[in-house]
Amino acid sequence: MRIDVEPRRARSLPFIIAWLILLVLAGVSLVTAFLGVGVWAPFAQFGIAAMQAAIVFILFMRLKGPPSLRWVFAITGFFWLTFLFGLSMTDYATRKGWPSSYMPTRPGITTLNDGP
Amino acid sequence: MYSWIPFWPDTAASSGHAVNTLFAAELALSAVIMLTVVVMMLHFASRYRKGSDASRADRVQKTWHFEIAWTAATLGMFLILFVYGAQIYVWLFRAPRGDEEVYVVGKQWMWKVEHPGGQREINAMHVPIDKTIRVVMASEDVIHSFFIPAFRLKHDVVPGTYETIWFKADRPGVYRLECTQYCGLQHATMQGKVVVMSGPDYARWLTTQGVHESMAEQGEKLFRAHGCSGCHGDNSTVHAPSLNGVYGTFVHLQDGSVRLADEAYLRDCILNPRSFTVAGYPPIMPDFSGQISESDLLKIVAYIQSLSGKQETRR
Amino acid sequence: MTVTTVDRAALPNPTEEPSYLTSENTVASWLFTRDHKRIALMFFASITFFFFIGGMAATLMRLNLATPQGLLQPAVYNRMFTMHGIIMVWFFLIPSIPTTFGNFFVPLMIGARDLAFPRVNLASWYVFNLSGLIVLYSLIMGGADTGWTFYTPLSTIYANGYVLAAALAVFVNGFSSIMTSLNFVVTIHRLRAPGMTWMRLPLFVWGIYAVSVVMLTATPVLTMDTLLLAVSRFTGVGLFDPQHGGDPLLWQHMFWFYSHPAVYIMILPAMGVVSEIIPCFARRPIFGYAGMTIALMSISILSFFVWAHHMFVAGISIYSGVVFSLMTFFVAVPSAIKVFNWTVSLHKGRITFDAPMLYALGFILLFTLGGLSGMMLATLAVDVDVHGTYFVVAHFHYIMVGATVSAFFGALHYWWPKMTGRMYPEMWARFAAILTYVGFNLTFFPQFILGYLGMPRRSYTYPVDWQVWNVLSSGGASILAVAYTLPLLYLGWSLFRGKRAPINPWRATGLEWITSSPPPKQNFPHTPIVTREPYRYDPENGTFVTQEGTPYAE
Amino acid sequence: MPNSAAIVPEVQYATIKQQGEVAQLGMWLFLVNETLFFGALIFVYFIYRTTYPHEFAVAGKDAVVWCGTVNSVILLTSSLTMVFAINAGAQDARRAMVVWLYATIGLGCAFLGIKGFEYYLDFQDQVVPVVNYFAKPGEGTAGELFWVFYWVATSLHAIHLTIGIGLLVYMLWRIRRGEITSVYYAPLEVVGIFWSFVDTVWIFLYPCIYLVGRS
Repeated sequence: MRIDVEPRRARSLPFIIAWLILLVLAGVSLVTAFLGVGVWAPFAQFGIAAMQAAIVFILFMRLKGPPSLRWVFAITGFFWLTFLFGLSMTDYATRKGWPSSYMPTRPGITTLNDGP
Repeated sequence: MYSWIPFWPDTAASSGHAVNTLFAAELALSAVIMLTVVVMMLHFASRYRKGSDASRADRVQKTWHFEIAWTAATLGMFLILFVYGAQIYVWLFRAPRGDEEVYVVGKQWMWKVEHPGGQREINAMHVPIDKTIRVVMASEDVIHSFFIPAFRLKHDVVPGTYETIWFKADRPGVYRLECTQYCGLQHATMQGKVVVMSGPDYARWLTTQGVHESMAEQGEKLFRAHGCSGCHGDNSTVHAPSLNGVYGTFVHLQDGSVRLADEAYLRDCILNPRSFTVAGYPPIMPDFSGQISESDLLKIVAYIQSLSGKQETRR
Repeated sequence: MTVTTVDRAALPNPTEEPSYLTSENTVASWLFTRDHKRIALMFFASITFFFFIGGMAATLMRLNLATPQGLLQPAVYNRMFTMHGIIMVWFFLIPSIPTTFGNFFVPLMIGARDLAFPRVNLASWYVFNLSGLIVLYSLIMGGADTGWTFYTPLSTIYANGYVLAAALAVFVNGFSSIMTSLNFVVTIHRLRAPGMTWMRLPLFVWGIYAVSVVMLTATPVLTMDTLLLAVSRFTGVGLFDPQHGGDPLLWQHMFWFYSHPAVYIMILPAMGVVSEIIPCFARRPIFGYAGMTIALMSISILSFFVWAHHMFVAGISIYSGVVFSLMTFFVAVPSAIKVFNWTVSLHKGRITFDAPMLYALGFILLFTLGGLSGMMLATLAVDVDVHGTYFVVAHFHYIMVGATVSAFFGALHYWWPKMTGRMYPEMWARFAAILTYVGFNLTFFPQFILGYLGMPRRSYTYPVDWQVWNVLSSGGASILAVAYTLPLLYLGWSLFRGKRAPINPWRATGLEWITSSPPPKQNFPHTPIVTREPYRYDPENGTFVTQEGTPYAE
Repeated sequence: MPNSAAIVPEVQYATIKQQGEVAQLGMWLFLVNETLFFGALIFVYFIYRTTYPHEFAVAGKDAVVWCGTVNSVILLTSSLTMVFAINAGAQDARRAMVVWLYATIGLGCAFLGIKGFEYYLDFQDQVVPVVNYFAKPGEGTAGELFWVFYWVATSLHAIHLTIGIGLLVYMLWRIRRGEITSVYYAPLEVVGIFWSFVDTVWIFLYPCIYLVGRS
């Protein structure tokens, strides 16, 4: 099916289908929370959230179609967030004294090394 | 080594000498670069001033050769500096076991220093020469920064955790001790002195401080008073991990992670035990956050350390 | 600069159309204007006001530090340096060049009639002044006492001053930055005149573009950070308080995620200004135009990779320190390229030393010195030593005041004829430029020495053996104060008595110089068509070609 | 079309088409900023959740999951009605456009209503930090961090949604004045982009708040 998001030519059906997919995804996300899949549940839930966001961005916010500059702008925010998350992880993942039990401290990282 | 230079601060520790050399190298490099820029600019400015009749023909057109050469040269120099600086940094901030330990608590607006033997000082720190001193620091309120200019050594003291640094002083004398992180009204007066003494002098100084209980002994009393010994004591029937010999070993936690039992870990365990449940033990320990002051905590930690026998006997 | 031959560029203005200054004269026509030029002037008034407020705080501080005993109460001193930092950073340096010269000249330089969203532009000014009122409230009530960095838990729990108001001012100020930068990015993308390709943009426009990208992506993180700070302080929840499980370093991470790029927010437009002035007064094309644009854009992205170099000793993991140190050296490379290019841009020129050029040359020297000290601070082990001392204070003043404010004054003199239609008195201006340079170095070079000796920053007192350096610094500051006040006087004078400015007094190539001085309300009588890259000066034959392609003899 | 004088482009634009396109670009650029704004909040959440997974699991159980889920459905639906409104406007179906806009406003208000009710339930559950808070066993001091995040995030989202509703009302007003027609409907598109973005924010907040510690 060709999806046209340009408002003058857009038909309703693709949007309704997208909306249904969004609702189903929300349901799946809800279910994962009660399944008891442990540490993987957040990954599933945020993965689903990302998919939902992609659908909303591309169809409902009409990212599809020209001008391509909108793609650049749409991605920039998320791209910059990876700087914030990624580079601060160099600290949080390895800082001693920060109770970071979620990310196991490897034995190699010690404070009691035997001197210079 | 650099004492002949005016405006050069005292240097009195191994860390200071390491940083000195690096700083001098950077100073020389900076001078060369600055001079290059100044000479180029002055030369061009006078030679090609409006009134001069120097030839303006054949301006440099191909820019990429110059730019790539210049970029590569700076990048190469920067990488050398980076490696050099990072090496010393890692060396400075990974504290070895140390011959002596000193405990420092920063609070608005003073440095409280406590020696393992129980000797206490305020805004002063006496240390022996040529010994590796391990400094364990805590803050009772805001962020402070522990700075000894003559040792070129500084570390912030963040509340909520222990920071550990070390030094090895090599020249007797009295040096400045400062706080370099703005910590409130009297930040400027949160200063003191570091007294580096010869071994015998230091021993004599320790004895003149009056008879004190050692930190570990004080810690043992607190250990009982807060009821820790009820579960962690030798005769306890409660299923709690024994603390004998735990300091400096690796502890396996319930969630599968492995932690080194250093001072910061012991502190976290006391204050927030649920996050550090040891594998195979029930999570029954109450948390003590907000109930024990930083200096008391240090004493309890010192006591637990003393149980491991890896530290020298106190006093 | 003397004009040897008479041509159209040197003729007085064609008088058919009233200028943007005189087209309407009511107060409402200013307060509700949508003209980017008027908004630029209104911003200019606002930031000049804050510059002098911040400057007064600095004066009090240097007065206090002239003697070890000091003059002010400790509490007053602490509040003064805090307010000096907050006002100078957010109310002068960050908005300075973009909101005034950016607002005024970006549309002119790209051949547009206005910015893309004029109402948003005006709103930005109002929001800026609202935040200014809040910061003035905080100042008048007694000021905040946390340092401009608002480190937690000092700022959330322990400080007594009007921290909430100051944080709120920073929060609101962020919206102004965002609105201004958003406008620039869209305008530069979409409203360029025919023929104005990216590689024909003047470097000032590139600088403003780069800075807008940084502002747009860094500011929201600070906005959220200050919001959380305000929530913590107002309600007492411990988001950054270790007693409640919070992490004080998280505040610092987010703060510096903004505030390190903020340093580039201050310096990038200044680089753009200098890249305009140098080719114009050296009468030759800029050396390595493409390299300059690449350097600007790479700085604007790399600036986000280096923030934790403010935290090397703050208790972050040492691995993190090593990573951020490496990144910091990378970001220094494009800056080094730029210094090299500016200097070589003097080669085989036909150089005149008018005031803008003096400011620009001063910029290069101060920026180089500031940059070299930055290289030392990027080196981990040296940072361990000098972090938190006056060495750092001297370093960032070299960049932020030495370089940026020099460029600001350079831009002010360079574009003054276009903005007001009047020439400034050249001799006074040269004198002020040289005085700035002397006063600045006298103020801040001793602080490098003080810092290496170990004087901690933000201290109201110091041991007596450091007094020599502090007196030198205070003495320099008084010279600097004169040098910064002088332009206010003679520029004010020139508004009424100055010589009428010709269309193109500097005989420069940009589009802003093809319209009358001051420009008409809609900038250009006709939409310009660009056929040339900028800076087509020819020192060999003494000619130049504007971006429209019109050749002129000197 | 009525009142065609209203759709002359502003001086800086060559055509009305360009003006519309630039307006949309401006909104997208504003969303860069919004993404980072909410992203920074989620960053704080991420740091604390990875640090205190158990405490967050205990604290998160008190979030009213049915409210969150119903609100998710409402917001996703409102994005759809918003798209229908724009499509109708572009295809010269003015009446449908107005109806769909009212539907969108209605859904937005429904969201806010449920949110308000949820706040009431939260107050009953004693999960309002500082004001009315009871720390359950096992959540330590970090449980409060979760709830601070909850209140900051949901109230910021609600503010954004309220602004969105305000913009929609403004659009209705402009439609009445005949400024938005099938010739020039860019303002409506701009508002639509904003509206769907607020929806997207909720998509990410939902797992952060309601799906913690359920199993």
